[in-house]
Amino acid sequence: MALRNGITSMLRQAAIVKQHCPASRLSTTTTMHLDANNNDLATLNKTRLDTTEGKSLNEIGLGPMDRTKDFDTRIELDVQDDLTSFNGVPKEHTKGRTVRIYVPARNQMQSATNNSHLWKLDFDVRERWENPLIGWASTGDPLSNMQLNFKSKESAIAFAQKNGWEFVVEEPQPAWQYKHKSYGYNFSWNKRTRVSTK
Amino acid sequence: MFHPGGVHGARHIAQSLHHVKNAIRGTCSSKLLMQQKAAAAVAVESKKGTVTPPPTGPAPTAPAAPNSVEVYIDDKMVMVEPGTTVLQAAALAGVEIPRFCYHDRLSIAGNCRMCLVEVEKSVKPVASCAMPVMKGMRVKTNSPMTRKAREGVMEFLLMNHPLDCPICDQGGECDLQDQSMMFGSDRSRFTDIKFDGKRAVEDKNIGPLIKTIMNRCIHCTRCIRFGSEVAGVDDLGTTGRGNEMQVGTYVEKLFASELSGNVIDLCPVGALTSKPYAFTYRPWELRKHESVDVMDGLGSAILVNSRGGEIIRILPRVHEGINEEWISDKTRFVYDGLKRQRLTQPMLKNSQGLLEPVDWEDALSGIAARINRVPGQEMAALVGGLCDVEALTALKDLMNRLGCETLCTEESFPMNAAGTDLRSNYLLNTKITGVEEADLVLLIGTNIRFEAPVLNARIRKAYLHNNLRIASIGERVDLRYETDFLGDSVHVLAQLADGDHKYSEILSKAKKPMIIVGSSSLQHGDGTAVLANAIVLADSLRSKMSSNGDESDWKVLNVLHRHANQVGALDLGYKAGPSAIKQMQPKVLFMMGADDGVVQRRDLAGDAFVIYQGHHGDKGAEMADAVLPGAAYTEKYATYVNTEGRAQRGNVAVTPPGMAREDWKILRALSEFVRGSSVLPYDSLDEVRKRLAEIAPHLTRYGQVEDANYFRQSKDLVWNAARPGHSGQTLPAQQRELEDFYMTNTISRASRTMAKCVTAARHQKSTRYGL
Amino acid sequence: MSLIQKTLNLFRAIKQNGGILSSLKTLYVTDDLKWGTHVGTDKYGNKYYENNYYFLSRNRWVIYNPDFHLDYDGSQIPPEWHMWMHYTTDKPPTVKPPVNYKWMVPHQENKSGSSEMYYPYSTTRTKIESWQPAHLRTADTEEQNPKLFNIPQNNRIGVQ
Amino acid sequence: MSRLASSSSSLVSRVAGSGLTREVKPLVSTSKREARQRVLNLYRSWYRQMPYIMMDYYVPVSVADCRKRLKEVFAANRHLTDIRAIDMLVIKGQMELRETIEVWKQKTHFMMYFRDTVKQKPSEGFLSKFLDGKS
Amino acid sequence: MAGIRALGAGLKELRIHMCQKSPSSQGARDFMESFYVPLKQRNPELPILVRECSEIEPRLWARYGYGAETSVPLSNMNKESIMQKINEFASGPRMR
Repeated sequence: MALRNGITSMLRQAAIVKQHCPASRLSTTTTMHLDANNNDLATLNKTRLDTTEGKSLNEIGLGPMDRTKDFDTRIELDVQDDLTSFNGVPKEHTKGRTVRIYVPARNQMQSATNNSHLWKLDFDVRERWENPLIGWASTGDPLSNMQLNFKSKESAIAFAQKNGWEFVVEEPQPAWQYKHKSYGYNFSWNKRTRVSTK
Repeated sequence: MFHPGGVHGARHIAQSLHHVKNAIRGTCSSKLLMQQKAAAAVAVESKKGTVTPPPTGPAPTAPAAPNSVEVYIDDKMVMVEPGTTVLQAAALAGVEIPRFCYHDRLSIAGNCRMCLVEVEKSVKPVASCAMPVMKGMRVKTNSPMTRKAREGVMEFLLMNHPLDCPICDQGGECDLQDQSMMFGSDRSRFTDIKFDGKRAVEDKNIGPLIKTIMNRCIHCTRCIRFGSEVAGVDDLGTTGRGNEMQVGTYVEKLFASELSGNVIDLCPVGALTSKPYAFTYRPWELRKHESVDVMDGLGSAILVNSRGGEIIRILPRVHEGINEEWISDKTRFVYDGLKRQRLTQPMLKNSQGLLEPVDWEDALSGIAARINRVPGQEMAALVGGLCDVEALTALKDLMNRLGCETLCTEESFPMNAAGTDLRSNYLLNTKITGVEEADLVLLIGTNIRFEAPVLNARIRKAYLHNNLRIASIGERVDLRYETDFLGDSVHVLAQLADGDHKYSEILSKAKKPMIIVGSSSLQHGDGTAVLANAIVLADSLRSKMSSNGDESDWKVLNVLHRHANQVGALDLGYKAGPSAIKQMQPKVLFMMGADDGVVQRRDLAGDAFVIYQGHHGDKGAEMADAVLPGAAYTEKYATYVNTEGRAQRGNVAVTPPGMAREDWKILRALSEFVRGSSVLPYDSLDEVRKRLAEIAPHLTRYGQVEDANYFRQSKDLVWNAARPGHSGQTLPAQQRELEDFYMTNTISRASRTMAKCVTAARHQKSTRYGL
Repeated sequence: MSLIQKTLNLFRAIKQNGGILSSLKTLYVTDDLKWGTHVGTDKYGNKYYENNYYFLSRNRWVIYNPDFHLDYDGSQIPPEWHMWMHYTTDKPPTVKPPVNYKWMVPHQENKSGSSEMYYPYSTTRTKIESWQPAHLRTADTEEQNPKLFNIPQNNRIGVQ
Repeated sequence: MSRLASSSSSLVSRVAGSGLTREVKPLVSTSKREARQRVLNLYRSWYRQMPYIMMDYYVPVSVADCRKRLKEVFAANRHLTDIRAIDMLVIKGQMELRETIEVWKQKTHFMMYFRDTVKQKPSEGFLSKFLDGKS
Repeated sequence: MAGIRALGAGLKELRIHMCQKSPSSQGARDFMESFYVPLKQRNPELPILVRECSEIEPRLWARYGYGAETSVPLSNMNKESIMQKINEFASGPRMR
């Protein structure tokens, strides 16, 4: 049985909580039903025991996991990741959202270049309004307050794709071209670079 | 041209260099060091000194020079051109040396001494920004001596620097603050033994834009150099020496430059800060949105800072192809205009003929009812220069579906001959960067200083560094550099086109001449003649160049537009100029962002219904029967095409106020109300942009300039028709003086800051110092 | 306390309230029937009584102006009587009249639930100033006119 | 990277099932067959537990209703081809089942399974979104 | 030149998209060199929007009244057949 092969760690915890679930849980509820109802239920109960006879929670997929499984195996997938079907994010936050993937601009107020060597992913700005009571900004959108950092464009794109967001990639502009400069230009007689004011 | 493939290779090398750097810092194993050095050397050599940091770093790419010399920066070898400064060589190696006075785009001053580094076999530390490299030079940017030198410099700087970081607007983005954290001492030896306080300098009033707190000045002279080199305004300078040195304007006067705001960015400390931004927010509280400017035809790259649904400030972004890292004052300070005079709700005239607010459904159905009564041939549309391509597309599709073919822009452009068929006719064909290659620029009927300040700064840069020669035709204006004034009317241009002007010879000798026709000169009667003669002149120069064996396909003809998206409108096939509307006297006029007042009520049929869609209440809304509130440029995802023909994306910083909506969506919604099968076939931005590609595919090639050709065809069409006559009047510059610069469109007219600038410029003119 | 005394008190109360019918009315309106010294009457016609026979906190009470009928409310007691009612002072305003300063606003009852109730409103300037068509503009005080700063009620995005 | 590639990425694009084959780490299943087997097992478990669930919960639905709904819920993810996505859904389904038969859920939680059939939002057209300001 | 004539009033706008360099647009570029000027001279009021963009499939678009549009790819066509296409389009809308 394929299910014997075990389940992920997510299930492990659940299995640990109740290792002996079939016996304890099924019996109590059965009794309850017997008490509450007539003999028909006894038949039902029998059927139930029949169906579960010889089968533990393992069979119905709730048992502890088989740790012998080799998890180093790799499988080949010919499809893109798509988390949208089960990640629980409401549709309005996945469908029709466009993210922008770009290299952030250097802060022009400073000389240094930190925070401009990465790729950022941010969302289209939606639904901001002024709160009528105190004038603060309100929003109904949890995503456009978020920015994600990535080391490379490719990882940002992959992330956007598996979350089902449309994306726009803005390639960085060509870098500054080296220009020959010399301190002496300030003092050359025959050049317009000669400094007039200081 | 930026080539991704090349950069990837270079990036790989840069990353390997980066690893080497980390490895050296981490381990001191000499063997490892040797290996990695060798690896780095191989990697560098294979690229001949072309090293690009990852992914976009500021560090420049050096041209591969045959006679490059090797320099060792922290034991890493880089190959650089002789004469390169140590600081630039270090930048190539990916090492950023701390600096205050040095700036890539300004001349070398060498006065802050923060960039001191140790050079082997040199007794004293060396100011790396001014020191040229020598063969085999070994530079240590992180040695004890270097660190001690920096610490000493920092101590002297801080001795005379007030401790007002908590109330300083530069706090959080201050070079001095950051560098004192990184390189300064952990304690101060400064004791005020005479109890006379730190150095105190009187604050200067240099206008409504820049706030000065001169106590904080560290005398890096960046602002002075910016003024004299980039802006061409020698207003700023120093007085006194040593501790008594002061930066200022000598007499109290306005820093009268259209680029003055850039000194706020340049100032490494909080001495020059933005007056409108003063005491509002800290930089880390702001949300940053990269976008595109619409104040002039260049489409400068900007960074819009917002907080709480409000635009707090606008900063430039580096774009080598357009604005380098400067933006004009209008671009930088216009944002308060986005908060005033806004259209926030749809309005419709009631039975008394008065505009009153209505909701969207009523507005759209009311407008549709009027539109449905009028056949398409009696409708017209007029668009202004701030409309984005998406909205223009939606409007054109809608009007075409209704049977209307009269779609005009407010700005005129000669429609005879090839008109707007050929993009080369109306683009800045050599691109903005072409200015740096050109050796002669002929300006025709443009005050380029105010129509495109950043382009003018680039011309000035070429004037300083490349000995660019500049000639001008049209009204005489002060461009802040010397020009050969040829004359003030189209008559001179016609002579040049025929080759019988004394300047013709100089022009024909030029290897890379540029003719820049200002769109302001095309607005009046002689416009047709100006463009026709410019086309003929450009063509003759081109044929001369090709007969001289020049294979570079240098495009001589350039048109400089003043409006953000005039080119986009022409690309889509809008007719330039309102003359068609004036002829037909339409019964329904759809005005989108048309606020220059070129079409008045009297140009329309008596009972004409005027719809205005836009973001500001101005001339357009005043004459409208229905008002539809649209979004301004910071409030919509929009495409703008600059005067080079470069399509650029603007991004949303804040959502449109009140009931305002993105413009194309308004038209899309209206299309559901109007008659027939006019519903526009797009529901999302993506679909609109697919439609853009159907109309003109280059509109979705964001960030790129698509070459336009067929100059000869254009010239043939001009040549075969009769040469248009001209009145020979002076070609007027519409923005003559600084005060004309600030308020040119509906956003800047609503701005209080811009109004203050106008007042200040007028006042300055009235003083005895003048402008 | 004997039953006799209690009965006596009941009779006193009935007497003070003006007979059986009007006592029943008082009982209906106030859910209580008491007797005591009439200390004073305020400007709204509310009558204040005191009787130390009742234990503390029940020994001072108010019979509201009959015009209020069932619509009486604690906020109808003016501040000077409020002081006496809440034992801030033992001297009623009839004995020690309140000091009147010109900055004092006249007492007003709580209007909650009525058409005059207080609505909170934004005291901040709106971030966006709307353009108004010419006939809605007030030419001289365009800057000061708060109407220009507030986007009209139907225009709040948040309240859609 | 060719110029074409960079320019196409400049337009909004989303590649679904682009035919790229990649090596990934499996969650549990290593083949499509195995994943399918898991789904069937889960389905069977749910199907068989339905009468007992009905005993535990006083809810206004019948076993037949539940089984019909069960089928719908499973069919809704029929299109999935990513083994890992299928596995993840199976795991979540198992957790749901456990929570249900252990009566960790309450009546309302159980009825959540029927919610989207009860209250189906009409899909909004461009115009209604525009007029609502939700565009 | 053969086939160049005044195009009908039903045609409101012609758009020619082409690449500046690619071989598949060669015909369109030849068309511009030889036929554009006479065509424009015969139809001075008709917008013939020439929109160049690198690495695109050359295409001819025609717009008629009331927003009707039709288009045809011009890949590897020679200039004469492009001219012929234009004349076909001028005769009236033929929707895709």
